[in-house]
Amino acid sequence: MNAPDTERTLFEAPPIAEQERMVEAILFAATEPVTVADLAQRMPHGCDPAEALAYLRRRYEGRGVRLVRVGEGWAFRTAPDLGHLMQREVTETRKLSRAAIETLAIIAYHQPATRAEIEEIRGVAVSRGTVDQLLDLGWIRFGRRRMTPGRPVTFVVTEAFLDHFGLESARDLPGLGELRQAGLLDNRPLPGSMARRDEDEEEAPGQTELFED
Amino acid sequence: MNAPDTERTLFEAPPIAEQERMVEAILFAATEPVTVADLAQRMPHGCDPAEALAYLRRRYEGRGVRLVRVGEGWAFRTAPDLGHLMQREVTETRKLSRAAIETLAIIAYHQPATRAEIEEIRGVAVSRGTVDQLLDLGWIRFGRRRMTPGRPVTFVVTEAFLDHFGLESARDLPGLGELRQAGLLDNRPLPGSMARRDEDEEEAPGQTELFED
Amino acid sequence: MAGDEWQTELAERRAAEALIVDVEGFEGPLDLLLTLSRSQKVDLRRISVLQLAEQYLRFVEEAKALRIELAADYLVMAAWLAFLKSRLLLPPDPAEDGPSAEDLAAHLAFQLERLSAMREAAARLMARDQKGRDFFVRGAPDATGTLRRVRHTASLLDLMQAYARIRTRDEFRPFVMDRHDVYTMDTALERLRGLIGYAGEWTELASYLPEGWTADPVRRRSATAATFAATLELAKRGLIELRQSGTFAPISLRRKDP
Repeated sequence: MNAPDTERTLFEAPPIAEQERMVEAILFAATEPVTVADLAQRMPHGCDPAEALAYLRRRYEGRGVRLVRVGEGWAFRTAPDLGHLMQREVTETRKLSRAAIETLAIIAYHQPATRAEIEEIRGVAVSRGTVDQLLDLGWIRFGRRRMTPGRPVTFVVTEAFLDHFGLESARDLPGLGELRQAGLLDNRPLPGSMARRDEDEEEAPGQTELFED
Repeated sequence: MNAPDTERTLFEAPPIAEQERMVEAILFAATEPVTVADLAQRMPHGCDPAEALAYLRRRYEGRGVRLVRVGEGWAFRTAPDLGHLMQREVTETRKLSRAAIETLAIIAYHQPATRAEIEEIRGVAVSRGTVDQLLDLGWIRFGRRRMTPGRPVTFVVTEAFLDHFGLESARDLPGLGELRQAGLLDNRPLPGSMARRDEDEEEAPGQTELFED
Repeated sequence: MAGDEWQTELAERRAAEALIVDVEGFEGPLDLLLTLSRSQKVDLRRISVLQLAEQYLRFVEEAKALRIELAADYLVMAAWLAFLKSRLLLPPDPAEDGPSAEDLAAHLAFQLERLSAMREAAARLMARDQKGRDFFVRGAPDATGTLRRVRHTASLLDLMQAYARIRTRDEFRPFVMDRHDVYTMDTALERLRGLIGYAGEWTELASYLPEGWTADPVRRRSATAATFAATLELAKRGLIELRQSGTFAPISLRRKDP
């Protein structure tokens, strides 16, 4: 109940080993990822949570639990290769429809993505329940509106999505680089006049005039 | 996903370091303390959980979390000297009442909105408690007075509101068409005109009587 | 040779029939095209769009022969592919502007490749280690020494659903009806201002309710709320005084002499 090193040092930060222990305790106790800013707020003045995190991460390399980065936050998670031991803890998740999985992937890889873009890629209308289900899971949220005619809303993936799929950031999506390089993440309109007015991209400001009256 | 060491060894137990990892992961993910017998059952044949536990316990000595015995079982616990870091304000989040969320939605979509306008749209009187709560939360604030008879005050949403709901501006709120597309519109027509007696402001139970016949 | 061709065609027809039986399983014409394109057994980048268009049109013909009704978007795609096919077969007309048949074909190939790529990406995503299935969070987070504080919250979804609920209601109800049964505070204020001049004695709030607003409980409630709010406003301005002898007791008011 006494905190010899931490309470005494009003002007001096505790040694880094002690800071590491603190970060360890805080992250162990939390189920949700904790940001560096959050850690700093909870630790004594003058601490350097980022450095402590780096030490801690190294310490847990190869262990049964790992320190992982989730978006802006950090969290302990069990090592995936030991998942088979955890049958008892498995939470049954609602099975996603094929449409929902594809819609999720399109949003993740193309984000921010408008509904029209999702439909363009899949070649079918996005059903009412699909987006609802993904919003409900907390895996997608509304992003900024497109600054194009009609100002359509966009969808982006959330930190909960990253956490669920063990991704540090959306940049770490599998195969993202290859897809981008192959031009498969481009929003190429159908040649000719079929391009929809609400769909020009900000990245192609030249195009906009083309569709203006 | 694959467990090279554990699956291969049908007759030979995995090395003790591997067993230690397993115990670590199981104890981390468990909701209750786990007994040695329980561990043995969950680990591959031939494992020695008691020995693995002993190693693990030593490993966590002096760390931010410790491996402790709880009754018959074992569990991770925060090191007692770091308990002060756990003095965390756990904010219990409660959903806003239906009256409050509807009032907030109307202000967000129609701002600046007067109380009379909110009542007109909701079809029921807005209790003082509801507005106070929203003001308290810092999600709405007083806007300019209307230049109409009575000079009624108006309400607008705040920066904190935008922050909480992850919006750049109130203009980013999805429109009615988009809500419908996303499947968020409950298209059930309401039978009768004002059959909404179930909807008075729950927050002000005292008031209800006043308006009851 | 002719026999071979016939054999191939027969096989294709059989395949097409199998597809038709399964037409419910396709998520739109692009999905069907992607499936058809697999029969060409080439990289999607080297796909023959002409051949694919023919395969698709044959599929639609088969469906017609079998009297299977195809959704409109399948027919729209068929019309477009028929147009594309004719453009691909005819020599380009120099007088015609707009995109060339090759551009259109290339775009279709791009769409198929992109769809296929997103399918694979989706499969890779779902094959990742997932929380709650392959890796786990701390099962028993420490709750020692926590200060509980209640915070009210709502998600954007709640907000939008609430708004959607209100707005949908309006769609099914004439808007004037609302006005009819809602007594606004502004109206109450106007009315009270005219009346308080006479209120030298303590008078019950209920007696200030306007005519025609006391019988119907809904209207009565609205009028009471508005009138009450208006009295608060007037009290704040120092024009009247309010009195209530106890919780839930009737509220009385009188003019406050300056």
